[in-house]
Amino acid sequence: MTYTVTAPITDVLDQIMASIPLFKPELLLIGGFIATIVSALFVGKRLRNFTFAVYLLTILITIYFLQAQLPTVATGFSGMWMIDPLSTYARIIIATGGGIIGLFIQQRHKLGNNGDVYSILLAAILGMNVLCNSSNWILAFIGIETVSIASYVLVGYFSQNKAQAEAAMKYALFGSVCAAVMLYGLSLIYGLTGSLDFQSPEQLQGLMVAPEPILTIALLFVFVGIGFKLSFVPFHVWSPDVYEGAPTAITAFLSTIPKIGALILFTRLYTAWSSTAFYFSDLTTSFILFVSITSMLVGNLAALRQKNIKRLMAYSSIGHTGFLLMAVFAYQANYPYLLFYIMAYVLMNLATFIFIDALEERTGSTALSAYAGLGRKMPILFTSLTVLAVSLVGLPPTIGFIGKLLVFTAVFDTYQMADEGAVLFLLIVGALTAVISLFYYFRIPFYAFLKNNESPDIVSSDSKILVWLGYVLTACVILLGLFPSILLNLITS
Amino acid sequence: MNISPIVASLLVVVLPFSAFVIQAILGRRSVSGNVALMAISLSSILSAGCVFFVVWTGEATLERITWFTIGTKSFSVGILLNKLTVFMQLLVCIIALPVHLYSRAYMKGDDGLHRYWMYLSLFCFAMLGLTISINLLQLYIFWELVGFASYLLIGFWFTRDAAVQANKKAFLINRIGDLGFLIGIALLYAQVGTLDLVELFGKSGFFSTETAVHDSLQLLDKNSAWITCAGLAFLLGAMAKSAQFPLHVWLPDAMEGPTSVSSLIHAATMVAAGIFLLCTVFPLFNETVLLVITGIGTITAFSAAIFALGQYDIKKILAFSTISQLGFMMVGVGIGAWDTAMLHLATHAFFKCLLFLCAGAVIHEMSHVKAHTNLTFDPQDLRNMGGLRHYMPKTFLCMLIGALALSGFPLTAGYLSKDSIVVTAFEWAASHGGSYFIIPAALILVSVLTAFYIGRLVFKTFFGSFSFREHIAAGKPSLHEPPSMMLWPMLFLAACSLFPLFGVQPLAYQQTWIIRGFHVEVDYPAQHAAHLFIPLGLTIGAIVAWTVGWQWYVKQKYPLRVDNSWVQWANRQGYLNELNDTLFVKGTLKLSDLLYAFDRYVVDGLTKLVTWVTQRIAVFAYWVDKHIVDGLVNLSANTTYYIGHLARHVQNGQLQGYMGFALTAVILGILYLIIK
Amino acid sequence: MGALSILIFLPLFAALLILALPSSLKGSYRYIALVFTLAQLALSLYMYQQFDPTLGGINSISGYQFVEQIPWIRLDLGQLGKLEIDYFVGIDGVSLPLIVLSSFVMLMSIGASWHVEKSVKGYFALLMVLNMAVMGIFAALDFFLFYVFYEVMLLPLYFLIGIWGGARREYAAMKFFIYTLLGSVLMLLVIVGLYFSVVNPASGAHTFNILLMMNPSNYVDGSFFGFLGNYHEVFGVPARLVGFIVLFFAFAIKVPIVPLHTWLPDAHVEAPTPVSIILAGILLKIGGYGIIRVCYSIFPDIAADTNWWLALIGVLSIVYGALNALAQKDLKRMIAYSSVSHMGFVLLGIASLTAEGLSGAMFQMVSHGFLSAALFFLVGVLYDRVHDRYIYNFRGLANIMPTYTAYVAIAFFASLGLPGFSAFIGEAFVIIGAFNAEAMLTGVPRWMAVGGSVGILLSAAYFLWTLQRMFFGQTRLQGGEKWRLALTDLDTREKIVLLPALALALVLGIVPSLIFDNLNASVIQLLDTIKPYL
Amino acid sequence: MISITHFLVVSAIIFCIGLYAVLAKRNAIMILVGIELMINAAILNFVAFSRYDKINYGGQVFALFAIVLAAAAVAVGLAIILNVYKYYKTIDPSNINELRD
Repeated sequence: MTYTVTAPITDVLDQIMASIPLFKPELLLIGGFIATIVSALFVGKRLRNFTFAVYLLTILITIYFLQAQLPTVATGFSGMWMIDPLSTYARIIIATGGGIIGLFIQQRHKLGNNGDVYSILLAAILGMNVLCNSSNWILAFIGIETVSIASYVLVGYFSQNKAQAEAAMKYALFGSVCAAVMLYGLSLIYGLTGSLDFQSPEQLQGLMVAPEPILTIALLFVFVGIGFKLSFVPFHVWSPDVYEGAPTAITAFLSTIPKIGALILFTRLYTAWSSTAFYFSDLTTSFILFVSITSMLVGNLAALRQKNIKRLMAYSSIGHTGFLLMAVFAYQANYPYLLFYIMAYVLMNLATFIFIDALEERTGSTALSAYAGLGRKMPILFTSLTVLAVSLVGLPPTIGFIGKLLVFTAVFDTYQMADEGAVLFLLIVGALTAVISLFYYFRIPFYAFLKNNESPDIVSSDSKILVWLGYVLTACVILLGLFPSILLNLITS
Repeated sequence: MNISPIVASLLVVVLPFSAFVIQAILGRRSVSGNVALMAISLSSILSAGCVFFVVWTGEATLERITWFTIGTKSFSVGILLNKLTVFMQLLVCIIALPVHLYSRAYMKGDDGLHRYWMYLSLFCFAMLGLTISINLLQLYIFWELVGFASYLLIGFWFTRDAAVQANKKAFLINRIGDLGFLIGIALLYAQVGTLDLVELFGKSGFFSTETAVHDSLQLLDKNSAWITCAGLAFLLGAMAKSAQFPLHVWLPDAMEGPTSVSSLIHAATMVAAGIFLLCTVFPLFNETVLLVITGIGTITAFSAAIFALGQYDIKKILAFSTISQLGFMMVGVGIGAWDTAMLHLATHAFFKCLLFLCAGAVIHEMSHVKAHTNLTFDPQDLRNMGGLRHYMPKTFLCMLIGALALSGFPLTAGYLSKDSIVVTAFEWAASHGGSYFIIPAALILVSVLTAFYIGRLVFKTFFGSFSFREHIAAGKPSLHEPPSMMLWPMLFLAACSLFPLFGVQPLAYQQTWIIRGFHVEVDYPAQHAAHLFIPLGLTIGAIVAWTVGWQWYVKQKYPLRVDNSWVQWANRQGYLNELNDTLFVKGTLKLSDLLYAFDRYVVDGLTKLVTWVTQRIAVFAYWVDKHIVDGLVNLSANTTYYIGHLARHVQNGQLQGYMGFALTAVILGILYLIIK
Repeated sequence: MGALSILIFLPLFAALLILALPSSLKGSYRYIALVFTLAQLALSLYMYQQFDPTLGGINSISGYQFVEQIPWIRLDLGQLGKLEIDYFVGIDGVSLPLIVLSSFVMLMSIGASWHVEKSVKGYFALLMVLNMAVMGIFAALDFFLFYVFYEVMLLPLYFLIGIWGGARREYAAMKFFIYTLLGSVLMLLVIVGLYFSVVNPASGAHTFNILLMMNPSNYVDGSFFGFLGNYHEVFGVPARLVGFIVLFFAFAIKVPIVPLHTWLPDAHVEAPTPVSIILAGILLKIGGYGIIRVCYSIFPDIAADTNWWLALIGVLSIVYGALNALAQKDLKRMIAYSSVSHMGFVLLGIASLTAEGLSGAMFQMVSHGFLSAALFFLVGVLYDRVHDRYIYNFRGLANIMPTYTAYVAIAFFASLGLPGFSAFIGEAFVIIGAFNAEAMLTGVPRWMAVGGSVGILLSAAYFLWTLQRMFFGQTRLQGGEKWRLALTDLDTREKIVLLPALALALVLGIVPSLIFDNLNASVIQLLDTIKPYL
Repeated sequence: MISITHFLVVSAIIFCIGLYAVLAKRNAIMILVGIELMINAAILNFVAFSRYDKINYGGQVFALFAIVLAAAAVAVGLAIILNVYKYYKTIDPSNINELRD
């Protein structure tokens, strides 16, 4: 911590006051949170969409504040709160994604007064922001828990059948256990270092001198918590079930937003810890290598056999997590490709889930086989879905390809620096899993176009806006694939 | 006429081609064959008048243009006119012309006649082009086109399975030779860096002594391994085209084509192309290669003659005799006296073509008989013929001349050429001495056998009594001379098969203008005795053979006159004859059958075997491809798939199972990290 | 927008137009496709006519023609350096013939797909997109651009085979896709590696420019693929060798070589006729083109070391493919395997590293381009009539389909290397080059050349055998009288499609200089870049 | 004199008990209890360690936050378990396995 007890209390107050502006977006979110609760309680009965309007408004203003914050690099609240472009961009992505998810929910769950779901969403976003902006374990834990609890609620919120309830339970219990384990690990780390800021020199020194066995336990326990949020192997087990069970809108949420915050946190953690030449650095590095490789393998291989599109997407997102970890591994003080891949990932997943949901609405099923022969019925939708599949595999001319390319570039650079076999292996696995992923992603066009089903029974749907949104996102996927500079220059500027 | 030889020779080549194109366009509308006929006759006139006489008396000329450039090397096409080429070209024309005439009558009424003329013109184009090519690549192109045309003509009656089989066989075996040729070309190119005949061997070919050895060849050792390989490769090409043992198997089958075609392509011209090629690249050959050539020639000549003895199919006999005569020419080249080879090539072209045409006439008539008297018999089988000279005397006459020429009786062209080869071979052997005498000895034996089997053919066909006399006696005059359209070409060729065409002196082959035209220096001394004895021996041998044949096939064995003072002697003679009979004739025939069987089942069987084995290998390769190569691919795919299946075992839906799995993983990790 | 860009993107416009038009006008789609492809052919011919044969190209930008270079992606990646991707196209003697060939074959395939009924719109749109991708591949000089086109090409093919294909189309389509992708993802890694090893002397940034990658002086010393001070090893294998092998692997799958060829027969047998035409006519050439343009030009040193193995693979493919063709009972499969054999000549020629061999290989590519296209079209003719391709089910077709038989015979003899047709020039010069290799000391022994020439013999064998089995003899048909009626002779459209191809085969066989003249400079230049390392 | 070690041992034991409950108990509520135990073990650690962190008592602060969050999590957990009971009429996790591969 950056100050001492000897400092007069007034300085502390001044400093806190000075830090308030840095906290503006989050304050706004808090305000929105309360506002939505209130509106859900009192206005929601009469004006169905009022809460949603408030929600959107909050999001928009937040985004505005955030982009105003872009250039700032500062720390506040005596070093607990830190702001840099990385976090700001991440938060913008989160907020935007949150907005889309909000729209998604609003479109799909019109019935009944479910205004307070928006407040929960806002809470989740808030938690995410906290994750992005802190290097302090307390805040990190608070953030994680906020996000988690919000997510539990979201999963359980609409539960109308066994599956959804079960999903909620599995998610909640598994999450809580992981959180508990992480907390225990944190306590150990605290004990070993006497510091709660993982970037602070005290903590690093503490870790350097710490006895290896205990340190091992501590680190792995901590990673458990993060692993649960990012759902990488071996903490991925919950995600297929939960993805399948949860309502599609919520699945879309789970597969994108919570990962971003956790990823940013992990990035900071990794960059802070892997910098030294001591045991814990080696441990962190080898851990991330191992996890990313296994995640890519397990995720893509397990997806081969899936018959349910949502499960399939769950495994695919596990694979993508592995790839994101690859990006984290190669992260060296320059974030463009990391952010770019995150954006690509969010974009692709949101669009995909929007279409999945639209199809679920029409066919009443999320089984791949239900798509048989629909390609001719809904050519545009399935063409877009195919484009998304191509992007998820990582083929040009889509944003997915650029993302992959950038990550490969970065990793290859590290390989060139430190001539390590493991890194090369990482690269090769990253490349080969793309081939494997082709198998299952192309099940979608395979069923839609190649399979023949003369009389597919489909009901017409009313949520047109959503599908159009999907088309727009798909267009972005291709556009940004052809001219990534638009986005990249934005990030790098 | 004042056309330059170059232009004229170009016209000679182009005319048949244009005929081919015209007929291809006209299609069924042109069945008369007038176009082809006109083209070939014009070619003949031009070739004789404006090319041959100019170049033969004057000196060689050439014309070439750059065809294309690869990298820095440029390949040229052009026309090379020297004695050899113009001679060959003229020969082709002179043979092709009568065959065209003959075909008009012979092929009349065949549906698909338009194709026949088309193919024939194509063949003439290719063959004529082959003769005057200046570049080995160009030569190769025409070489293969010739093979292609012959493929088409053999398979002319493509509904007959035998024909189709035959033409496939012919093309494939020729393809082997073509490969040899191609490899030879490639090797030569790799060693010397050019394929232009002039750059290789000098302007007027190798026979004008001053340019005999070309500088580009001087640079490299003629006896180097690669040059030997190249020579052998070229030999392989020649062997396939000229049906040399063991690649001769395609020629007998090729008789499935129309007889006129056989006479032109498979007797006179195309099969001679191999010899022509060898003469063209002659300077390339070193002692080794030459010896191989001689050996192969001898084996071919001998074996084919033996096979011919046992045949009953009239065309097969002629086919085998062709092979055997080609063997003679090979020997001629092999012993370095390629001029004798060319001489024999020329004379053989005439009389063998004649023989085929006559055979064609006979078959033609026989099948008429077959058509009229609804009998079923093979119109080509000797055993069904006999006594035909009463019905078709002119044909008989021509056939007789041809046969005499083939068996090398004096006053015929065959006498000159055959003697030239045998005598030179003898001289060659004399200079090398020792076991080399096998060669001339074999040749002499072969020529006796030749005389015998051709005599047999003549006797069996034209003497004795006709098998189906009673049917014809029934009044239908269905057996008569062929139409004049067929007769005239035969007579013409018969005339050409006599000595005057080649030299004023009927007995001295040195005096023939061909030999004097390309005078070759052979590096061994002349044996004047040989020039006397060998011809004599040959003639006597031939006569003996014919008499035996006469005895056997005409007189139906020895009519004994009891009231004759010669009886005892005759008896003894008879005993001798018995002896002779048992020993030689029967023996020879047995041997013939035996060897023919060998040829059928071993040599030809070998090709069949090769085909079979290749197919088996192919099937095996496909099996490997399907089950192993592709199998591996699918296996890896399935393995991946299965691993994916394994990865799902964790997902059993048990929450605590999940937790257990995750935490166990962590614990294991911790343990590993602590222990290691 | 230069002529080349127009050539590349013309089909894209066509695709968009087709997509824009309502399905009520579906009759017009094929005409649109036809018109655009014709325009494309005209344009490519114009380029051919404008082409200056004296310029070499290969590794000198000045040697390229119709060059267009526009900055596409510029990006500062911190200490990863600047990312520099251009839209950079141009053609030299190597790409010119292939571009003309492609536009020609495309025209053929449009002609072949005249009677497509099943979802016409998507069909022609995909065909046009494929067309664009192919053109792009042959024109691209920036590795990134090249890769983009390379991958974009896959998708239309997947659907063209998968939707309009035969019985086991899904299997074939996926197999094809996986095979190619397997090659290309690894290629991507090498591309990245090259990107880091090469610096654009002008801007000092890393670059994807292929031409800059060909110049050793642009390599960073000690970089992964660097020429100098390169200590990098992958599993004990020198990095540059690995890079070469990976790239070769990627393109070899396309060629295809034994044993990476098994996607080809399946793809061909299942694909509809027009797609088979494109597959055999264009896609296989991409492999050979890639080996020349990328592997040999960027890794000349490795090329000089490894050509013995490449030649061996080539010979293997020749013989193995021919043997397999001999064993086939399905006509289309036979021709597919014959492609394997014929493309083996390409590899052998390239590996011989002689002017004759290289030119022969290029010539063989072009000639095989439209000959195989014609062959597949001919198979399609038969298949359209009776929906059967089993060789033994047909006999004596010559009696009932004389014209068809004539065309088949010409095509067969042309592709078995009868002089006067293009295939002969190609194969003959590959063989000559291979023989010459020993004299040129490029390390390809002569027995390989002999082995290759055996392939010529075998090809004659299977073609003639098929001819004899299917077309000659007395007419006997599996389907009896029904077939006899169904088997009508060629109609005008089919003749129109076939004639140009066969005519071209003939013309090129007689006037090879049409191709060689534009080729020589490039071939010589390529050899000069490789010579120092021999 | 009770040293830090004792605290650690105790907390470790509690953690293991919690872990056991989480893994072994056939009742969702018991799992929640187990989670609570594990969290409390951690909290105990924090408090114990913060004794050596005289400057700003981070551990104690953390402990407070942890307690709050744990309470919230448990509340949500209970609600969800109730919801599950509504559908399954059981809260034995081993019977709740509709979602599986």
